[in-house]
Amino acid sequence: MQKTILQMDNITKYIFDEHGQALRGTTVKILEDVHFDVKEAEVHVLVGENGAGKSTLMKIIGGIIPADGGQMFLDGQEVTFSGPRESLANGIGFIHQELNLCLNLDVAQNIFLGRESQKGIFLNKTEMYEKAKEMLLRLGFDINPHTLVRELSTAQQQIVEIVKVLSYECRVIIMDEPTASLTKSEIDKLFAIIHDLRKNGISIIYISHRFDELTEIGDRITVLRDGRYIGSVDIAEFDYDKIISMMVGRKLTAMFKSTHLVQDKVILEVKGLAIARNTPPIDLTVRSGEVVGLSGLVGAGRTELAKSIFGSRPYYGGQILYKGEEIGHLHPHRLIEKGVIYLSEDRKLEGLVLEMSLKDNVTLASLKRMYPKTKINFAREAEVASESVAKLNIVANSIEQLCNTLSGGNQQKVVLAKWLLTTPQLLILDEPTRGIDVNAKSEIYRIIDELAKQGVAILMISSELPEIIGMSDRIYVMKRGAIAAELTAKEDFVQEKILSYTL
Amino acid sequence: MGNTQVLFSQRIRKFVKNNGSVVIFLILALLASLFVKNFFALNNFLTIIKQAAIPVIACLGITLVLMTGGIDLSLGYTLGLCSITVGLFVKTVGLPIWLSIVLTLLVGLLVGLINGTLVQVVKVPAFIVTLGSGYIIFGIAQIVSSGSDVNRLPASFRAIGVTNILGLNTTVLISLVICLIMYYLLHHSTFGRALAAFGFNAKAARMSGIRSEALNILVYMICSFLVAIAAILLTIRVNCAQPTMGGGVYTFEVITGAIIGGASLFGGIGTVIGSVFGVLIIKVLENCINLLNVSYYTYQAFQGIVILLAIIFENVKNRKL
Amino acid sequence: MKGLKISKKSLLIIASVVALFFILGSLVPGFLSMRNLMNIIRQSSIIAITACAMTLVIIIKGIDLSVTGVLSFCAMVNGLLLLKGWPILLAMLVGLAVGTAMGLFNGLMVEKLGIPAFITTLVVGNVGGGLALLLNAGKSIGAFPAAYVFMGNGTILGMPVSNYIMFFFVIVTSLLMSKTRLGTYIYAMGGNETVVKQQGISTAAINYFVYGFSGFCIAMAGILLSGQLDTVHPTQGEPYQLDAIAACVIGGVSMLGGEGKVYLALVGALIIGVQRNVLNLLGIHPFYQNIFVGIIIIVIVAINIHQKRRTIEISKIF
Amino acid sequence: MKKIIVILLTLVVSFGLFAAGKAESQGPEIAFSLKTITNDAFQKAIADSVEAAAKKAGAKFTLVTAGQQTAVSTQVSQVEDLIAKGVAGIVLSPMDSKAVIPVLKKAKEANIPVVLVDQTIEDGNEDLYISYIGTDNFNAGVVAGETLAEVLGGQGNVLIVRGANGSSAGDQRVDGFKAGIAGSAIRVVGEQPGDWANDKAMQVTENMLQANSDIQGLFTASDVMLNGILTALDNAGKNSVKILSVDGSDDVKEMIKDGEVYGSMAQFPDVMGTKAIELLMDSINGKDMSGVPKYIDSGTTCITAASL
Repeated sequence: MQKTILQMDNITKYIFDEHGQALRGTTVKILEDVHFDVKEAEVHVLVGENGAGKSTLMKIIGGIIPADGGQMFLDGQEVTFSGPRESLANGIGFIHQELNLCLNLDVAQNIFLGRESQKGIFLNKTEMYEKAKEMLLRLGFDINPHTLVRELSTAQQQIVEIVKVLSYECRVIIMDEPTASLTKSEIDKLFAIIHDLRKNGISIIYISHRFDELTEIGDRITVLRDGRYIGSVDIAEFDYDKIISMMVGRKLTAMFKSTHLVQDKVILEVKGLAIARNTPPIDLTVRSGEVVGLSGLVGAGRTELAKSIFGSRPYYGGQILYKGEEIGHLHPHRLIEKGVIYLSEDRKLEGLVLEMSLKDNVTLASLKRMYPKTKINFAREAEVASESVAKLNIVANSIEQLCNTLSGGNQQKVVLAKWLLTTPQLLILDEPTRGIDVNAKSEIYRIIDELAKQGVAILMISSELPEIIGMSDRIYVMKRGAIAAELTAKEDFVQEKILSYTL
Repeated sequence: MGNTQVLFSQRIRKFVKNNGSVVIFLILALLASLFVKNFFALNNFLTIIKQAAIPVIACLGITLVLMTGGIDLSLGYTLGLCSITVGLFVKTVGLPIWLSIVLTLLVGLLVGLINGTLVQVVKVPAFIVTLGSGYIIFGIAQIVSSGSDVNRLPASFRAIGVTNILGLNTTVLISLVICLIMYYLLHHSTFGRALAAFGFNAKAARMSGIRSEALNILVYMICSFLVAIAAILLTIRVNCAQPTMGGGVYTFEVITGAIIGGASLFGGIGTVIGSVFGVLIIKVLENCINLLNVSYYTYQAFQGIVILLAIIFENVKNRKL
Repeated sequence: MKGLKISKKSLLIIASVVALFFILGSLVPGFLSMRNLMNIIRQSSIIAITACAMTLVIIIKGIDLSVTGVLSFCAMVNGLLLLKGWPILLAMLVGLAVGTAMGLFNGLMVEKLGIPAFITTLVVGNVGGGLALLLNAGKSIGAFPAAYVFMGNGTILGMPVSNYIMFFFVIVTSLLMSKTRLGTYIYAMGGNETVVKQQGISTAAINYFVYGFSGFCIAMAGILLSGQLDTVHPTQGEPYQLDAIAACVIGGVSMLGGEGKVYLALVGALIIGVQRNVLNLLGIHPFYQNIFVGIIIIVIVAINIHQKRRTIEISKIF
Repeated sequence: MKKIIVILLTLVVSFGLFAAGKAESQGPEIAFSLKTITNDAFQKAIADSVEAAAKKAGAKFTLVTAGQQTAVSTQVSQVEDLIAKGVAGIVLSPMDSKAVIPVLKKAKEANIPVVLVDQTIEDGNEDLYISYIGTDNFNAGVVAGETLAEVLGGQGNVLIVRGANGSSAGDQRVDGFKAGIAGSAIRVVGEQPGDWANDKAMQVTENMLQANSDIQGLFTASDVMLNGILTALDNAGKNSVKILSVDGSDDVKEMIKDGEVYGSMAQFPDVMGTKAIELLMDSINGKDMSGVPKYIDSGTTCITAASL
């Protein structure tokens, strides 16, 4: 029985801003009473749907964000990390999905950044580069430590990250989907490394969606769901369906009412669209009055697909037909005129102008239509804004309130209001209910259904399976930049099934 | 009753917050009237207005640019170029006045087009583009002038700027009209709204169907266009066209005006009233300096400090927000 | 691999400089005369020293537009103190301190208030310019101690003293950038600020150092210039703002930060020096020179940025 | 990177072209260095006369101008370059009375004769140049002062629009003017720098007029600021103000004819040019210059409507 190195109890974290601080007055919990522990020399795999809270939990361990509740023990001592450096000092290394390297520096410089060995006031380069070289070699990689990291392949960059972390004599290493961007052979190499790391008594927390990998390297599996701890299973009694069911145990609430009817007029038709040079062609159709769900893991290419359709991202071959007319590469303003809109997953960066008032945001996308003579009619504007506020029951002290002072749910409603004002006929919704509370969610569902009823075609991207299942008439599942499956029959709308396609 | 008073005081606070420059101006004017001999005189006020009229036009231009989050360091040199251009056309070449003016305005537009394109399309930082283009424009101006300035311009041409209509000369009136147009554009038209949105969050603005690319270039063109107008009027005012008019000092003065007027360096924020009073503040300061017969250099250093305070103040204010 | 690449880059630049020299030598009367070459390097020393610091500033994605003003002001302070009979070193120290202080102030505005570097430096530069004029009512001062003038104008073993100082600055800065932690951090900050923060390195400290150092170098350049002229003129900094930036840009310092070598900036300074010198020898008007430099800056930066954007887009692909 | 190299090479080539274009040489080369000939009719006049005289003397002529009024260091490096180039002689109009001294020393080492025109340098450096040919600025000021005193009947208020601070010529003229009105009851009620620029001059005039509306006379250090000043006075409805200026450019003659300006202290650029070249050629041809006076007054006369 190995001894436990790291233990976390009742960890709670509210939805937080870029500084890791809980948003004012939010009730949305990303983590709730999560338990998690790591034993010596084990590979502990952490699984869960998108938004289950895996990354957040790791960020807390890594000291990047503080927990709002609960304790963390290291070798039985209670610890709190004020920053990544401190957790590193305590022997916990974090290898992020998006690599944290200075592309303009060379390998050795990156490895030793912040603790370069010195001779007098100067760097002791010879020593640094030799050290770096032998470290790389020890992992069986012959990378010249003088190479600029920019010139390395993603895999090699990852190796550099690993070496960097190892050079801190870490006992626990967090790997957040390390294989996401690796080729098969590179993955094998990585696994080899993981194996002998473990041999040397180093524990690894491994986040992954690829079940085939789990059995290969994992010792234990812990499942998170909706920010809650569901349970841990030894790899010995690993059972695919069991894990899946643990992951998707979310019950379908009654908040979905489908009152709309699919018409057979095709609104959007995507033919053989490649969202990147190295991805297979995608075919997809959305009909009038139809809600089409687009499921898949984060990074499966759902957002890229949406943005390619909305003309804010280049694509590589294929056609995008809107009502039978090619709309590829059109500027958003032309698309909006035609009635195509895209509700971004990132409402702060692409959805709202936070510094402007609710009213201004609501009318922003309709300026041209509302005031063809460019003269703003303020009375009319106020009217329109108030109507939207009423229609979507947005909670705000006045239509003049600045959006950065609204709650997430209301911000999202404002964005929605903005788009509805343009009287769209094709709605592309990217994570329309991310990070907003339950009531707001159900209202947004109501609105979507309402729109579909009016004959609007809706393509809804979502990571929440219940949402997808509850709302959609048809479901596409994306995986690594391609359509992995299309589910048409309602009886196929089962969380386990969908999830298994995404993994 | 008390209620309404509360509202009133709120309204005042709001006004002060949004029109800081107006308040500063009033205070300044009051102090000057009290302590500076000869300041409080209708004539002096008229002089200040006349002196402010032209920079105001340029200042409104730079205000737009600042609202996009950019800057135009070539402004002063564009002024010089347009000045000599109009002078040459009107007197040396002897083109009809209307034509000379049109051509000069086109020169302005062209400069703006080039600056804007480099900023928007090639994505070169605005301060680099305009720093470089400033030197280029200055050089070109000197070359076309071939060393000699054009003075004693035809009366018919000068009439455009110096004719007096009820005590105010046409320059001031033109400037007023431009202020009104800009006020409409910025505060009552979709252009202003789009500009603000673009300045705050270019990405969201683009995604909301604002033609950010065109807008950004257009703004630089409007700026240089206004500068060209300012150049023509200034040329008329001093009755002499010379490439050395304006220059870096002028650019700085105009930017100062805009920033004192509350325009934000980070884009999005900027008002016509603010910028107008920003310039008036500068001109009142200059006026006092001269009335008190103080060395001009005191003021030059002073001006820099004023703008620093303005920036810090604005920044702190936004922090609180 | 990396080493090779860099040397190739610098080789190309240096090669073209050599080419420049020979073509010019053959075409421009008196260009290759010893005295003229001495002139060029002495005149370039001012540009080179400012470019030294400018390189660092640009590497951390900043810019310093305060050259003109700070250069004049610090020289004026130093000059007035000299005329008051202060010992040369002491007067210089004060001048340098003033420059450093103004630089630090820039750093403060950038770090604490997040004000764009180009604005705060522009403003501080203007304040400096104003003060330089104010200090002596716009009049120039001169007739400094011989030793001081020697620093600007004298030669040791045939090379101008200014250039010993210039080389000292360039070498020290190069060492700083390539051989010390601080240097590494400065590059790192230009490359990926978050990583630097995560490593617990204070980006604030880096900002203060870089802008402070910039102020220091500018002051040094100003003092050196007043030594060369045996005069402090309140607007003597005029030509050096553009030249300093041009030197960096020509020397291949990337406006996007993270890249640039000090010694290449020196080469850039020499190219500018040569350009001005030649056009003077040919009696070509300075306006053409400025047009020229202006175009070069814009074009090179544009190309540089264009290439970067392409590579970024490619790396973005799914 | 390659592209940058391409640029550098084009740079090289373009120099080549410049050079090729300029590569012609005959006779001794004489260069004239001054601040700028833009917007300064008087400076231009000097330049033209120097050039004409040089050509007549069969010399090759090069004109170098520093560009901006303020770019003192540019002028210095330009002269350094001329010395390096090995010109036969230099005509210099110093932008700063001190800054050029070191470079003049270098010229002396290189045995390149120098003649100063229009502006001189600090006293005590007479060994650095053959002679200084220029208007006696102080005297010009005095005459202007006396003339104005006479016109105004020995009493009244006057304004002064100076040149740029730090310009010796400008200061001397103003000092002279003050000396000229000394003894009369004329008071100087306002004095501001116009920086040799019309717009600046206009603004300070306007503001000074606000401070004291009761003005009979105005003195400006140069014709180049008259346009601005006249407009300012005109706007203030003060057409009766008697204006005296310095330079006597062609423009001002017009103005005097039209009665807008009372008079201007004419300087004689032609004299400066011809005399300077004459001296230079002499010393180039090995004449002994020790006898030449260190200061040659190119003369001034007061142009008024009467004298035209």
